[in-house]
This record gives sequence, structure tokens and C-alpha cells, in this order.
Amino acid sequence: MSLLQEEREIILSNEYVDTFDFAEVEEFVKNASKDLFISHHFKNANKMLVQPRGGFPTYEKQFALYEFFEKANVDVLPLTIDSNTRLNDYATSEKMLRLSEENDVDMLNGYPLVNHGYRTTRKMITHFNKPVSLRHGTPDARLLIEQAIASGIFEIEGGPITYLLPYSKNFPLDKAFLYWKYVERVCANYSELNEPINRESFGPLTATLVPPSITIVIQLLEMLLSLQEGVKSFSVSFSQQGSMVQDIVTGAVIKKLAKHYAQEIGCGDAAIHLVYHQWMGAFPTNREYADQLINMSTVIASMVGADKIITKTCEEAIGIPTKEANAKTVANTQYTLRILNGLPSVVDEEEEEILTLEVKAIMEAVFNDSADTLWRKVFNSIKNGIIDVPFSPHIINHNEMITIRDAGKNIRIINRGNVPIPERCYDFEKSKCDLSKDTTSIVNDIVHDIGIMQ
Amino acid sequence: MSLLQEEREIILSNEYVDTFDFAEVEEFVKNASKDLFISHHFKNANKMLVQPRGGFPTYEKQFALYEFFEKANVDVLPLTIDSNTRLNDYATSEKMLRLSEENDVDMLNGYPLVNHGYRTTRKMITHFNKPVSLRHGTPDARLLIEQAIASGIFEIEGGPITYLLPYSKNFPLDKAFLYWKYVERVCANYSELNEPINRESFGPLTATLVPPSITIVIQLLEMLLSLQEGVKSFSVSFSQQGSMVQDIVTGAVIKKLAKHYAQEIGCGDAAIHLVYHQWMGAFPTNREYADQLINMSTVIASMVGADKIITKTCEEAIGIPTKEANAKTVANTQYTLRILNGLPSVVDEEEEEILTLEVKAIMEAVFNDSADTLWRKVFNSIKNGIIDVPFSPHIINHNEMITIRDAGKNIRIINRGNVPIPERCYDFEKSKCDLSKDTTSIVNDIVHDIGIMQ
Amino acid sequence: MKVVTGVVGNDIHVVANRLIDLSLQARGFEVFNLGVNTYLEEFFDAAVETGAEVLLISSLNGEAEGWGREVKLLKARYKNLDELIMMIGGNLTVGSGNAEDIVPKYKGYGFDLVCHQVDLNTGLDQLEEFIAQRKTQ
Amino acid sequence: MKVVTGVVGNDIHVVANRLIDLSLQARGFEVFNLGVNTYLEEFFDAAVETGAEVLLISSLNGEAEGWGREVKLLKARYKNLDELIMMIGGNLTVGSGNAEDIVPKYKGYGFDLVCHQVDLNTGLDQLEEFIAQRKTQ
Ligand code: B12
Ligand code: B12
Repeated sequence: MSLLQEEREIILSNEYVDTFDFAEVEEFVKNASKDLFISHHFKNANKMLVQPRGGFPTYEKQFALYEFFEKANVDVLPLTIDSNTRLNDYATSEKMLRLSEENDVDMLNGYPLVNHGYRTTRKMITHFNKPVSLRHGTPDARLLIEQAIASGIFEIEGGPITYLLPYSKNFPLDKAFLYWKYVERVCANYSELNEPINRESFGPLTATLVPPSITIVIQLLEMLLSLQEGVKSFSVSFSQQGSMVQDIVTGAVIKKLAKHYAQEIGCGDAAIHLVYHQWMGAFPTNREYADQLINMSTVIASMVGADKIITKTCEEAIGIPTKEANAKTVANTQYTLRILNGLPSVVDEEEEEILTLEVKAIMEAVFNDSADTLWRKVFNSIKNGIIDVPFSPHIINHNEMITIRDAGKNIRIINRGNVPIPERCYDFEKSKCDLSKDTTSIVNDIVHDIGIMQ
Repeated sequence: MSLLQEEREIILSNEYVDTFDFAEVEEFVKNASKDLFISHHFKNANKMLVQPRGGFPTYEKQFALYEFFEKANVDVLPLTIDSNTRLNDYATSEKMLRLSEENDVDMLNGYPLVNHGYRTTRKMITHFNKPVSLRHGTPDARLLIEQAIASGIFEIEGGPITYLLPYSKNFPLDKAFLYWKYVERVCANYSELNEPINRESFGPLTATLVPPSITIVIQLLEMLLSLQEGVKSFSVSFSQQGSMVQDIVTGAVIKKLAKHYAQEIGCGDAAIHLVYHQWMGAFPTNREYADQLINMSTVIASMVGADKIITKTCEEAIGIPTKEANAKTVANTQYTLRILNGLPSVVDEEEEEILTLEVKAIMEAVFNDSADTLWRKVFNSIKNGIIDVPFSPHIINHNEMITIRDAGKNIRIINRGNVPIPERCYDFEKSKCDLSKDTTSIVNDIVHDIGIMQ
Repeated sequence: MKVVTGVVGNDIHVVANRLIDLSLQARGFEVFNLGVNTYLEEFFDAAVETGAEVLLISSLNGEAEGWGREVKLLKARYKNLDELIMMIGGNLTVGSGNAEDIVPKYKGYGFDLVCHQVDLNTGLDQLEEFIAQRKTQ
Repeated sequence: MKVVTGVVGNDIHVVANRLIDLSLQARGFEVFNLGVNTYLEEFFDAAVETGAEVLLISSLNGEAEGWGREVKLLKARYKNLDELIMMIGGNLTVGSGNAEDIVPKYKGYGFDLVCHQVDLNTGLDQLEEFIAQRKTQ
């Protein structure tokens, strides 16, 4: 028995899992409908796929949500996991699930997949026969993704950097890298049986003034860590940044460099997709305005040429969205994609060149780290601030980089900290901003820049 | 006394006008607040001005509508005139106004300005102290615009071509040209007293598959007819066409050529503005979808770089909009303009060149007509099909041009009729379409192309 | 086969009218299109003058409601119109209404085919079927 | 002047916390920022260790409601914290609530300054005023 298989058996002999039948699951994946694989849809669809967010504790409520989404003509269904499961606290999620079922109140903020188990969940997934994307935020997702794939969920979101730096204060990063290595390998193995399992990185990060260079570097690194383990279908992503042209440039550079670096490590055969998140930062409380913002995000996603769009709802600033509001966004987004035609192709050569130089310089610095494996190089680069994510709550993050918006609302780096932004690029970034202001004015500008959509 | 003044006195000694005090009106215009002049706002605003549509029969309802618009942060107020007034049937509008006032039901589809009179209307206009735009559709608007300017309405929409070819079956075109000549001259004279009165042409025409070359030619001709009479501030306009890139190209060409032709006739000193109408064709009945379409129109207007946008409401396909729905669009449009940043500058050189060649060829053919005055040349050009407006109901219109949409939803000319589209351009237009289809398929395509936003 | 068509009343919405013209021609009809803003007498006069076998009226703002009642009376004044196939379509009521109420009402006015908010092609398919049936009778 | 700040409970929304840090520094304070996900004891420990004169707590998901009641009890266990200026701000209730109810409640918990959904700069202006008043007393 391989080492991986041994590890799998240990993980799956968990008291909350009733006998995981490896052979049966393998058979299921082998014969699963192609429609369940988003990788298959990416290959064959000639439109941007639309995916909302959403998870409820009980099977019934999740089923009802999916019915709403189906009526709204959804392309990809979400399965958002509750926060106890995310922290591997299956006992609490079990208890809360029972309470939710008995009292008809939602005691969990997502679907407790491990407690429901794959046999139950698979019924729902195969019933709708649409691709499902697993949204969690779990550093140790080993048990969770086994259950997910066994249920027919063939897209797994997350990664050791993107699910940690924005979501945690002190979970050990090295542990996260190892847990995710397991996830990649399991996905890679299952990918050989049918269409590939798709992995997706979480590009929005903290959704707060993250400059495109940092976003892209992290997307590329999570992609490389995944492809290295044999994954054959991967989505890089980012969220609306506040300037249409910066989004377009970011899309162009990430597509170009993803292909480039995949080829560099001999994985040019993997399929790479681009996912765009509707605005992930602070939302307006006015629902009408929120709807405008959402529609505008869709238009920009089309300009960017994304393969999939992940939607928000008009209730974002208010609380967990109702299924009605959630389905409404899906229908509206599909309509917008349908009527938006004659898109111009936009190229901003100077911005593309600057951004490409920045990303390549940071990537080079990561590769030049003296550690022996890529994940250790990345780990060290985060520790020493070569990678620095603005507004990350994690203690390992450097927090020295400072960014603000220029007149066109592009995010610009005015203090690079330890990130090796090349001199020429750094000068360019700073030249776009008014740096003569005093600190108080700059802080006021940052506050304003975070709230630009309000 | 000048001939014009004689004509004015005759027109204003109408039984429905109680003593028009020429001297008092002149004094009023001379001292009117700059804020009432849209020409002043065009000069000083650094944003796109937002203007809705709307007119109700009674003073009270119109006032209430304006209050709603004011709360929604409107830039330009509309005054839409009822259809009896448009046909100079002041007796009926008088009767219906009384009935509306007595029974609290709207018996008119707009504001009967002549019956209310300028003394009353001026109170409302000066109370809100915002620029007002007169929307009517009247072939003989002589009495109406005198009352409008006397009321403080310093923008007059329409023109002899754009208010006739889409709106009438058989009103004599030559009469319309002469009536509008009067309008231009009155506007020009008043323009000398304070800020200029702005004239605006109605670019949407029939809002149905009108190719940009025809729209632009008509805009330029109405502009020239107006500037010739001394008007110093003019807005050319067009409505969303269905392809983002075609809108952007249309905007670029119309701006460039308006300047060019204004200079050609020695009117380079006149201020020329660009107005964009949100989608004017068949609307979706679904209100949510209509809102998406409206938002997208605003984004495209920004890409086009319009100076003013004229809005629709989510109730367009249903009926005359409520003031709530109308004000909602204004607030949403202002929000969208505020949060839409980092616009790329888009240029499509090939499309621009083709469109410019087409417009110049048609303009040249008009100028080459043997008649002695421009209005007679234009009149003849419409009669003989050098200008041909698809889907015009007017009997004088040739109706030989056939247009369909290509894959990018650009409107293309597949039968030029008598319009002198240069060979090279005609080949280009046709090369974009699949002309191998049989007539039935092409008709089906046209039906589909008209309904693309549904 | 000859068809007279047009939009009834003060309605100037011409788009549907143009499409009907094109579609009828594509289906091989000989079309006499009176356009928008056409009064009922004008329709019947044209039918007589051209010897048309079909009269196809559109109304888009619901004005037809006002004209409908007069159809039978007026038609009776003309000779030789007994065989004329009478069809009406578009939006046949002011505001919103449903086909169940509207169709019988217009049939009562003397129309053979009534298409309230029916897609053009569906409507013309119905017309061709109706003609075929007449012929076999 | 030394300030200890941070986000209370299991809340990881850090944006406001960073802005507070920057703003306090810009106003000349010496800042000890404990970040997100910080428990009440940690706040008091830090105040003692640093000798801070101000403790400024944020809560963004309303969790503070849960911790509020324990403040007085816990603070009493520490010596030398009587002069500590206690301030709290952010979104101080789960779901929505209004300041009239919330402010007195938190004052009862022992906070000197309570800023429910108050803009950061306005809140810090209040803090500086409060400090100035203390000094003149
Ligand atoms: C384009 C348009 C215009 C253009 C018209 C250009 C022209 N000459 O045709 C312009 C801008 C000039 C215009 C002007 C006006 N319009 Co207009 N216009 C529209 C709009 C946006 C689309 C209409 C259209 O072309 N639809 C596309 C065609 C293909 O669809 P259709 O007409 O519905 O026809 C289909 C079916 O009905 C069917 N059909 C039709 N006939 C028949 C017959 C048979 C036998 C069959 C089987 C089927 C069939 O086939 C067609 C294809 O499926 C509508 C709103 C909307 N629907 O979104 C308003 C609308 C119709 N207009 C309206 C109004 C009020 C006006 C004005 C009075 C506005 C003003 N204040 O200036 C003027 C004057 C009009 C007049 N005197 O009649 C109102 C009518 C309100 C009402 N029902 O009471 C509407 C609903 C807009 C609104 N919400 O205010 N308009
Ligand atoms: C950005 C964001 C994120 C980012 C956070 C990155 C990070 N680490 O900070 C990411 C994407 C990672 C994220 C994750 C999650 N989030 Co979140 N997130 C948001 C979002 C969109 C904006 C928050 C923000 O940054 N606002 C900008 C800052 C500047 O404003 P502020 O925080 O309100 O602070 C202002 C004031 O409160 C004041 N202030 C604050 N403290 C103090 C103190 C004093 C003394 C004073 C005077 C003033 C003051 O000053 C600030 C400036 O004016 C909100 C929704 C929204 N508001 O639009 C949701 C939201 C807060 N998140 C939510 C949720 C549920 C989550 C998740 C659980 C989602 C999930 N299922 O994955 C996770 C995990 C969170 C956790 N464990 O806590 C919910 C909370 C629902 C609720 N209230 O019950 C919201 C409302 C979204 C929603 N509708 O679902 N999120």
C-alpha cells in the first residue's frame, strides 16, 4: 500500500465517517456523468460559466437552494461549508446540524458535508447533475475533500496560501502546505479515472487594496504547487479591483504568465482557466446600488474574458443572503452576459509590461530562495516578506507593503516593504500617486479607497 | 419690425396664450440664473449629466415628479409634452387638463405647456433651479418653444428630420423644415442675452436597426441647419445600438465629424456636446432584466465618453413609468457613474475609417444636390433615398435599406438601397454577415436582431 | 395570394408592420402594405381595390379595441368581401389582458384569426393552415 | 501616549483594525496592535505590560456583546488599570441595532467611549477630546 493510501485510510477512519468504501467511490468517479465535471464544461461551453455562493445546514434547505439556482439557469452550483467543519470540529457541527433539523432554524453558516456524509450528499449532487464547486476555507481539508469527491463534487477551491493568509491569525503555514499537498495528490489521482478534477485558487485574498502583482504571484504559486502533484485542470482567479483597465490588464497578464510558468515546469498540458469574482470588498448597504455594482462586475468580467464568474448578492452588506436574492443575481448575470455584445479588445501595453516585470521579479526571488522544495521556498518568501498581502490578519505576513488608489482608481504600491518590486516599476507606481500629502491625508485616502463602492 | 418678430407676434397672439410680454421675457432670460442653462453645466461639470424622461398633465404632479428627481440627485430635468399639444390641438389639451385636475386621473400623456402658460411654469422651473430639457416631438413647435424659453427651459430637443421621420406618417417635410428654422432663429436670438440656449437632436430615430452612418449624417445635418441660424450650443445624440464597440466607434466618429463640419461652415466657435440614450428599442418585460440593461447602457455611455445620458426605466416594456421607478433609475445611474473607474480608451481604427468614409460620402451627396439652400438639399436627399431611415413610418422615406446584425451584434448594411455607401465600405459591411441564407432565415434573423435585449 | 396589411388607428409603431410585410413576402404572398396610422375604411377600400383574399391588421397600443365594434357594420357596406379572411394581431388591449377574454371578443367582431401577443411566425403559420383548410373544404 | 488595540473574539475582519493602527500612529500615539482574534485577557495583559493609557477594542461581527459583561469583573482582577481609558467601536451588535440602546449598555460594561457604527476619524477625534479633558481636570 502506498504511503498516500495509508494516510488516506487513517484520515477516513474518523468516528464521524461511516465506513468509507474506497473501491465503490473509485467506481463512482469512473462512471460519473461528464456533466458533473466543470473541467468538461470549460472545454465545451462557449460562454462564461456563472456560479453563486451558498450553503445551508440541512439537506432539505440545500436542496431547495439548488432548485432556486436551477430555475435561475445556473451553470455551476456552490457548496459552502460551515465554519465548525472548517476547523475540523465535527462534534459541534453534528450537534448544530441536529438542532437545525429539529428546530427549523439555521444553527450553522454552511453545509456540514462530513456529517451528512458522501452517500447522502451524492444523491443531491447527481440529482441536479450540474458541476458543484466546494467552497470552504479549511487549512486541513483532507477529510473534507475525500468526502466531497466521493459525493460527486469535482471542483475544489482553496490553497495553502489563499485559504490561510486572509482567513487565519496564526494557523501554522507549513502544516497548511503539507495538508494541501495531500489534497492535490488525491485530486490528481482521481483525475485519471474520468475527466480531471478541477482545482481553483482563491484570488480575492483580503479583497482590500491587494495589488495585482501580489495576487498574480500567489495564483501562479498555488497553480505550480498543484500541477507539480499531477493536477491537470486548474483555475486562477482574482476579484474586481476598482479600475476597469487594471482588471483587464490583470486578466491578460495572469493568463499569459500562467501558461508560461506551467510550461516551465513541464505541465503545459494542464488546462488553465480564469475565474473572476464580482466585487469582494466593502459593499453598499443600499440594495439597488449593490445590484448596479454586481451588474458592472459582470460587464468587466466580460471585458476581462473570464471563463467563470462568481457572484455576490444585493444583501452582501447586510448578512447571509436569502435564496431568492441569490438566485436573482444568477438570473440577472446570465441575462447580462447574453445581451452584452460587441466587446472591444482592450490592450494597455505599458501597464501590462510593468505588471509582468513585477510578477516575474517576485517569482524569481521566490525561486531563488535556498530551500529544496517549492513549498518551502514559498513558505520562506512569505516569512521574509518577499510576498506581502495587504490587510492579511496572519501573524506571519509582513504587513509592510502600503497601497493606495490613483486617479483612475488603480491600486498602486507606495511602499513596497520587502517585496522585490523592480526600481523602474516602483517609480512608475509612485509616479501615479500624489505622495506630497501628509500621513493623515494618506490614511484618509486609504479609508476612502477601501470604501469606493459604498 | 423684423420679419421674424412679425411672425412671432402672429404666433403668440393665440387664443390659448394670455398676452405674451416680449420685453418681460427678454428681461427674464437676460437675468436668469446660470444654473438653468445646460450649456453652462456642459462647460463646468466634470461628469456625465443624467437626465430622465417624464411629463404629467397637472402642475402638482409635475412638481412632485421633480421633487423625486431632485432627491435622486438628478442633473437635468425633463419636460415631456402631451400628444395633443404636439399636434397643436390646444383645445383638447385644455379640456383634458381640466378633467385631470378635477378628477385626479391623468388624461394626458405629458405636460400641456401652452395651456399652463409660461407664467405658471416658470415658477416651477425657477423653484428647482436646475436645467430643464424640452422633449416633445412636435413638427410645428413654434408656439411651444416660445413658451418654453419664457418659462426658463433653455434646452430644446428635436429637429425637422428626427422629430418627423420616426414619428409621423405623412406630415409634409418641407413645412417641418421651415417651422424648425423659426425655432433655431428664436433660440439663436435668445442665446445672445445670457448663456446660450442648447439645441439637441434626437439621434435614436426609430431605435430599430438604424446603421450608425445614417444616424450620424442626420445628426450632422440637423446640427448644420441649427448652427447656420446662429445657435451656439448643440448636442448630437445617438442611442445604444447593441454592440459596445459599435457604440464606441460611433461616438468617436460623430465627435470628430461634428467638429469638422461645424468648422467647414465657419461655426467652429459653437460648443458641440454628445448625448447617449440608454437602449431605446424593444425592452424586456422582466423588470430585473430591464434594470440590468439600463446599468449596462450607463457603462457603455461612459466608454463612449458622452456628456449627457438620457435614462429609461424598468417599466419601459409595460407602460408610462411611475415617478418612483423613474427616480430609481436616476439614483442608480448616478451611483454607477460614481463607482465606474479606470476606463480604458478604446479605438477600432478599421471600423472608424469605414464609418467615416460612409458618412462623408453621404454628406457629399447631400451637398451635391442642386438645390440652393441646405434644407432643400436635405429635403431632396430624403425624397430620393440618399438618406434612408430603416423602419421609418413616414411615406417620404425610401425604405430600401436593409440592415442586420453580425456576430458581434454590430448593425450592418446588407442592402444600401439608394444610399451612396462607397463600394469598399459596402463590401466590408456585407463581408461581416452570412448572406448565403435564404430570405426567410434573414427575416427571422431581423426579428431576432430587433429583440436582442428581450 | 394577395394580402392587405397595416396598423390601425393613430399608432405609428411601425416595426412589427415591416416585419409582417417581409415575412408575408418571404412566404410568397403579394403584399399591399398600408403602413401605420390607417383607418378601417382604408383597409376595406384596399381589399376591394386589390381583390385581396386576406386582410391582416396590427394594433400595438391596444387602440383596436376602439375600432373593433365597427368592423361588422362597416364590412357589411361593401359587396364581395364575404370571402375575405380577416386576421388581427399585436397587443389587442390597452394595458394588460389575457387571451381567454380577448380572442372570443374579437371573433365576435368578425375576425377569423385573432393573435393577441402571439409571435409573428406562429401567427403566419396559423394563417397558412387556415388557408389550406379553406381550400380543401 | 500608548494605546493597545485589537479585534475581540473569533473575528478575523482586519481591515478596520489596520486603519485604526495607521490613524493612531498618524495622530502621534504609540500603538500596540494585538490584531484580530484577540481575547479579553490578552487585552488587559497587554495594557499592564505596556503601561498603556488607552485600550481601544474593535468588534465587527457584533461578538463584543458576548464579551461585554465580563469586562468589569476581569478588569477588577488587575491592579493599576483604574486610570485606563476604555474605548470600543465597530459594529457592536449581531444583526442591526441602534445607538440609543447600545451606548448606555456598553457604558455600563465599563467603557468610557462607545462608538457604534461611528466613522473612525470621528471616533478618534472624540478620543483626543476625552484625553484633553482628563488632562485639564
Ligand atoms: C421603438 C419604440 C418607439 C419608437 C417607434 C419607432 C417606430 N416608428 O416604430 C419611437 C421612439 C419613435 C417611439 C415613439 C413613441 N412611443 Co414607443 N415604444 C417603442 C418600444 C421601445 C419598442 C416597440 C417595438 O418596436 N417593438 C418591437 C416589435 C417587433 O414588437 P411589437 O411591436 O410588440 O410586435 C410584435 C408582436 O406584437 C407581433 N405582432 C404585431 N402585430 C401582429 C399581427 C399579427 C397578425 C401577428 C400574428 C402578430 C403581430 O409581432 C411582433 C414581433 O413579435 C416600446 C416599448 C417596448 N415594447 O419595449 C415603446 C412603447 C410602445 N411606446 C410608447 C409610447 C407612449 C410612445 C410615444 C407616445 C412616446 C412619447 N411620449 O414620445 C411615442 C409616439 C408614438 C405614437 N404616436 O404612436 C409606449 C406605449 C404605452 C402604452 N401601451 O400605452 C411604450 C410601451 C413605451 C412606454 N413604456 O412608454 N416608440
Ligand atoms: C472583506 C470581507 C471579508 C474578507 C476579510 C479579509 C480580512 N481578513 O479582513 C474575507 C473575504 C476573507 C472575508 C471572510 C469572511 N467573511 Co467577510 N466580509 C467582508 C466584507 C465584504 C467587507 C468588510 C470590510 O473590510 N469592510 C471595510 C471596513 C473598513 O469597514 P468596517 O469593518 O465596517 O469598519 C469600519 C467601522 O466599523 C469603524 N470601526 C471599526 N472598529 C472601530 C473601532 C472604533 C473605536 C471606532 C471609532 C470605529 C471603528 O471603522 C471602520 C471604517 O469606517 C463584509 C461585507 C460588507 N460590509 O460589505 C463581509 C462580512 C463582514 N463577512 C461575513 C462573513 C460571514 C465572512 C465569512 C464567515 C464568510 C465565509 N463563509 O467564508 C468569512 C470568515 C470570517 C471570520 N472568521 O470572521 C459577513 C458577516 C455576517 C454577519 N454580520 O453576521 C459579511 C457581512 C458578509 C455577508 N453578507 O455574508 N470577509
